[in-house]
Amino acid sequence: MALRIDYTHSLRAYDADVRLTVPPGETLALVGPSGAGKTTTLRVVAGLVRPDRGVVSVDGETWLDTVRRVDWPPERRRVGYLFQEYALFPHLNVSDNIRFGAARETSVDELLERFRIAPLAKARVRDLSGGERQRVALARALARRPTTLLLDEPLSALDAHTKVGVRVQLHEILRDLGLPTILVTHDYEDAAALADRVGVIVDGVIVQEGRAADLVARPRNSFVASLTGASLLLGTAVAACDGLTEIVLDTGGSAWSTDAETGRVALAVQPWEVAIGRATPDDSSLNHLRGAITSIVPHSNRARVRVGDLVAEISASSLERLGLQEGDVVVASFKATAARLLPLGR
Amino acid sequence: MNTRLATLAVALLAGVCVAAVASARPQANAPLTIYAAASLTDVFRSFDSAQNYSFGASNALETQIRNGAPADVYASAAPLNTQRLHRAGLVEKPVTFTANRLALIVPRSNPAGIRSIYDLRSKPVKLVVAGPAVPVGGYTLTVLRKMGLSSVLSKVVSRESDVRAVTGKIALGQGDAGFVYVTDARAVSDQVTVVRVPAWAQPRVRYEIAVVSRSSNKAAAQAFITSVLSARGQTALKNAGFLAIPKAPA
Amino acid sequence: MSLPDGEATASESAVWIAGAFCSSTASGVALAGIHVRDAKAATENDLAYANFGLATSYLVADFYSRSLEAAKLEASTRPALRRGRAAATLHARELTALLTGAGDTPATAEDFTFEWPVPTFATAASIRRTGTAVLRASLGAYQQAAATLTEPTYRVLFASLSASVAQQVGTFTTAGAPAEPFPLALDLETASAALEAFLG
Amino acid sequence: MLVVATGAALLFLVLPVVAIFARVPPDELLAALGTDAAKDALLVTAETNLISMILILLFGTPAAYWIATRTSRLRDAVVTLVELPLVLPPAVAGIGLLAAFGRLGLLGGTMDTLGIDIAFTQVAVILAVTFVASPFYLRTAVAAYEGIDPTLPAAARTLGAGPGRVFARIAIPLAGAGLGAGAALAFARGIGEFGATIMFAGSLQGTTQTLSLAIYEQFDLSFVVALAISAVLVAISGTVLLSVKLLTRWRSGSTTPIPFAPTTPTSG
Repeated sequence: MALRIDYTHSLRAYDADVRLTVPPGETLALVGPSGAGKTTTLRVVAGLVRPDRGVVSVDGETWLDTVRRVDWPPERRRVGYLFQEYALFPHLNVSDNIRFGAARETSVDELLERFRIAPLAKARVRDLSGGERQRVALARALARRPTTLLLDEPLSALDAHTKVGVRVQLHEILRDLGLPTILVTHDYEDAAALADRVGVIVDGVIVQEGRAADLVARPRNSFVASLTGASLLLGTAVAACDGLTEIVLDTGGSAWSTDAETGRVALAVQPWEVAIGRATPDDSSLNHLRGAITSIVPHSNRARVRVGDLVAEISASSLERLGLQEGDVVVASFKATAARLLPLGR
Repeated sequence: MNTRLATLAVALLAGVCVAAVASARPQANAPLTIYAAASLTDVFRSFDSAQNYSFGASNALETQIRNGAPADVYASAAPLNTQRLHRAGLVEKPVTFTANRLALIVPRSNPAGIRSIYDLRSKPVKLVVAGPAVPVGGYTLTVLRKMGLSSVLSKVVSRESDVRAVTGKIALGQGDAGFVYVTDARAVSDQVTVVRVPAWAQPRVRYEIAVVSRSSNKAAAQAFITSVLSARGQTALKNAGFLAIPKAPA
Repeated sequence: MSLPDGEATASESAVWIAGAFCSSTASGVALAGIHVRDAKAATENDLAYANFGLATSYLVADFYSRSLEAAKLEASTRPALRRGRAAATLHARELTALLTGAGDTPATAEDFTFEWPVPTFATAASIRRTGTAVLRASLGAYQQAAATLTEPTYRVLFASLSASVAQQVGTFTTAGAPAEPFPLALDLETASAALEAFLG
Repeated sequence: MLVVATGAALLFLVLPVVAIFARVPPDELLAALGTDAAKDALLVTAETNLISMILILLFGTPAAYWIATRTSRLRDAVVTLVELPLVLPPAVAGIGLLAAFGRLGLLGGTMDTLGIDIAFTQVAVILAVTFVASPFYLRTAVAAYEGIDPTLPAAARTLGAGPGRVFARIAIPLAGAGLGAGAALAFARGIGEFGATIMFAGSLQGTTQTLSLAIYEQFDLSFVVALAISAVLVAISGTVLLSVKLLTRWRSGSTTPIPFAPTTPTSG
């Protein structure tokens, strides 16, 4: 049931060149800036876009092979495509929407029950909430008994409040289905929460692919790092002694990392690795940056405090304890082991 | 903003009034507006191109004059229209200024193979005539009645609004045969063949012309009529195939 | 209508003409008696013949006038020509009455411009030839009408017209000329085509 | 000052229409409608325009969809071609039809050999009406199809619907109101057609004389009948205009994507 994709396609701004394999039961998240070729990849799999060259196959069934001139039209490819704004048919009610592509053996009522939208069966699409729309769209896609799932920004159309709840439900659904799934999002957190593996795509090329945690731990370049939420401090690696590399920061001062790098580098540190204190703590962290707090943003049950280029994630309680306000001058500290050095330009 | 709009509107209004006054004030050589029967289109234009002409079916022009059309001279292809307007006081004393004859024209290709008028009865034919209210339409009915051929009217495929429309339909080969004046036939002689209507069956075609009572330029209008009746006018008409002014009937 | 003075002339043709003449006057007189009362039953075809007859009558009258002016025929024929013209004019008046009775507006002499070929009245022979041709054509039509029209009074009128024209044909057949067979009845179309050349 | 100007404009536009009804007492108008000329014209107009509308809808609906789904360059070229008859004065349309379908026209010969003779027949009227009215429908239909959110047909395809089913079950229902408005506009233009018809089909009561042609002929014969027929035309066109307004207002609610949550436009 594995989904294999290998295509090249020249777009206006760049030439996409994507190779992906999604084993059955696994969900791959494609993350990247808008216009990076995320949706194009979904459309190539669904047959809505015909790439210049490429092969798409699911469980050995070849849907596209430009060399052997195989190109199944979308209606023949058993794909479950969840569009970004769900693309529900406004002139049909909920059950008719689901019944539209339903396979013979599908029981629409069973789907309505499963997605808890049975009472909405006769409702007009325009009267549904965001969350309800998403469930209807999913039910509609699954009614076709697809062999692969393609989700385009499934959560971006939801307001922050419903998003968290829906994300948990979606994760469960994807796990139960056991279909090879590609999920497109611009939000790394959603990717990490929903997918087994994450592929970072920039200008049509997969820059790095791997488990969510690996990308955080060993980002291939500064872009991947910042994408995973790390703060970046630019500087030049000057000297290294007994396992520590000193980086002279462009903004002045120095920082140390356990990574070995030379030349222009970007120092990446994850928010949860950064501590905030009124004064320099006397713990083992080597790096201390004094600066004024420029913003404090609540982040589910934690808080993100920005000091200069650094973003720290601290618990709500410590925020209270320190009584931090925007504009207070504080010291942000982090250990050398938490500082990753990424050569610039690679 | 409002003041500018207001001045614009006033200027516009003034312009309109000036134009209206100008047209009302009689100017010596201002072109006359002449309402004339469609069959006079070519001859009048070549005879006196200085005037403004409105050619059409005499009955349509009559109705327009009845509804106050700004004409100076009215020339109709049948006394009926001019006399009616005269009785209504809308035109002054009409005078006969020429005559015409009817002819049956068929396209050069002659799809229906019409050689004589009587063929209309014996052969299937798409006959095009002018409407009964149009002078040439009325004359057509007279000819058919005189020749005992009124049954042929069942073969009419279209009643046109004026004689030029009939001529056009036949010249373009759409219709098989059509009744028009001999003068119209002459104008499209390269596209149609003429089948003579026997002289004994010809209707009494009298063209009449008159000054329109409401004309703001009666002197010029009368001068035009005089020129039409003059030798120069009559020669122009004769050259176009019109007949001499018949003596008043005994 | 006063009786003609019956000048008898010695020449044989004169006698021949005189004979032809008497009966035509007689028929002429009889003619006047027939008044058409009930014209409504007349069909279009009846009226078509009447219209045609009217035109030919004017044509014939005009022919006689010009023949008289040309004075190419023997003096003795002049009375016959005058009588012929009178008969034609009478026919025209009768047909006009007939048509008016039927609600038609008949043509008048002014409506016709007769176009005789130039040499027609130049010689006696051509006058006789044209005369015979014109009369035979109209006679043909009249006979057809007399035989086929629907309205009885029209048939009777055309019968007498035929008789009258038949005599006039005699006017132009000189003695000794091969007697042409009596003209057959002509339908309106053929008759009309025959006279069209002269009717302008 | 503005009020005066608009007042004058409105008066000028409304007066002729009102005059048609006001000038002659209604019972006379109704009586005049009873005349053969009016009844025949009404029948001819109904028959010819009904068939024309069927032709326009039958061919126009898929054609407009084809145009709407082409690449922009090709689409623009075809649309301009389609809109050409719109700008042609009717008389020119008449000449064009004669030049193409007349007996001496381009197809005249072939039609003759095939034994088809449409001169002065209702077929000619239908051709004329269809020629002048179809652009109104096509243009509006293309716009209606383009108003559909493109992800909807794409979604339908991924749900297993072939192009045909997408056209029938998604495109037409969603563009429905627009198509209806287009049809109404075409119908209004069709019944008012005069120039092309009188030139190409001629005017014979009972066969080719439509309402507008009847008005023209009755204009001299009987002004009241002409008025009566004009009143009928005004009534028909009025209702059509009203339906177009209603349809377009209803349409704007149904095809555009339903804006419900703040969305961050991301694509690609």
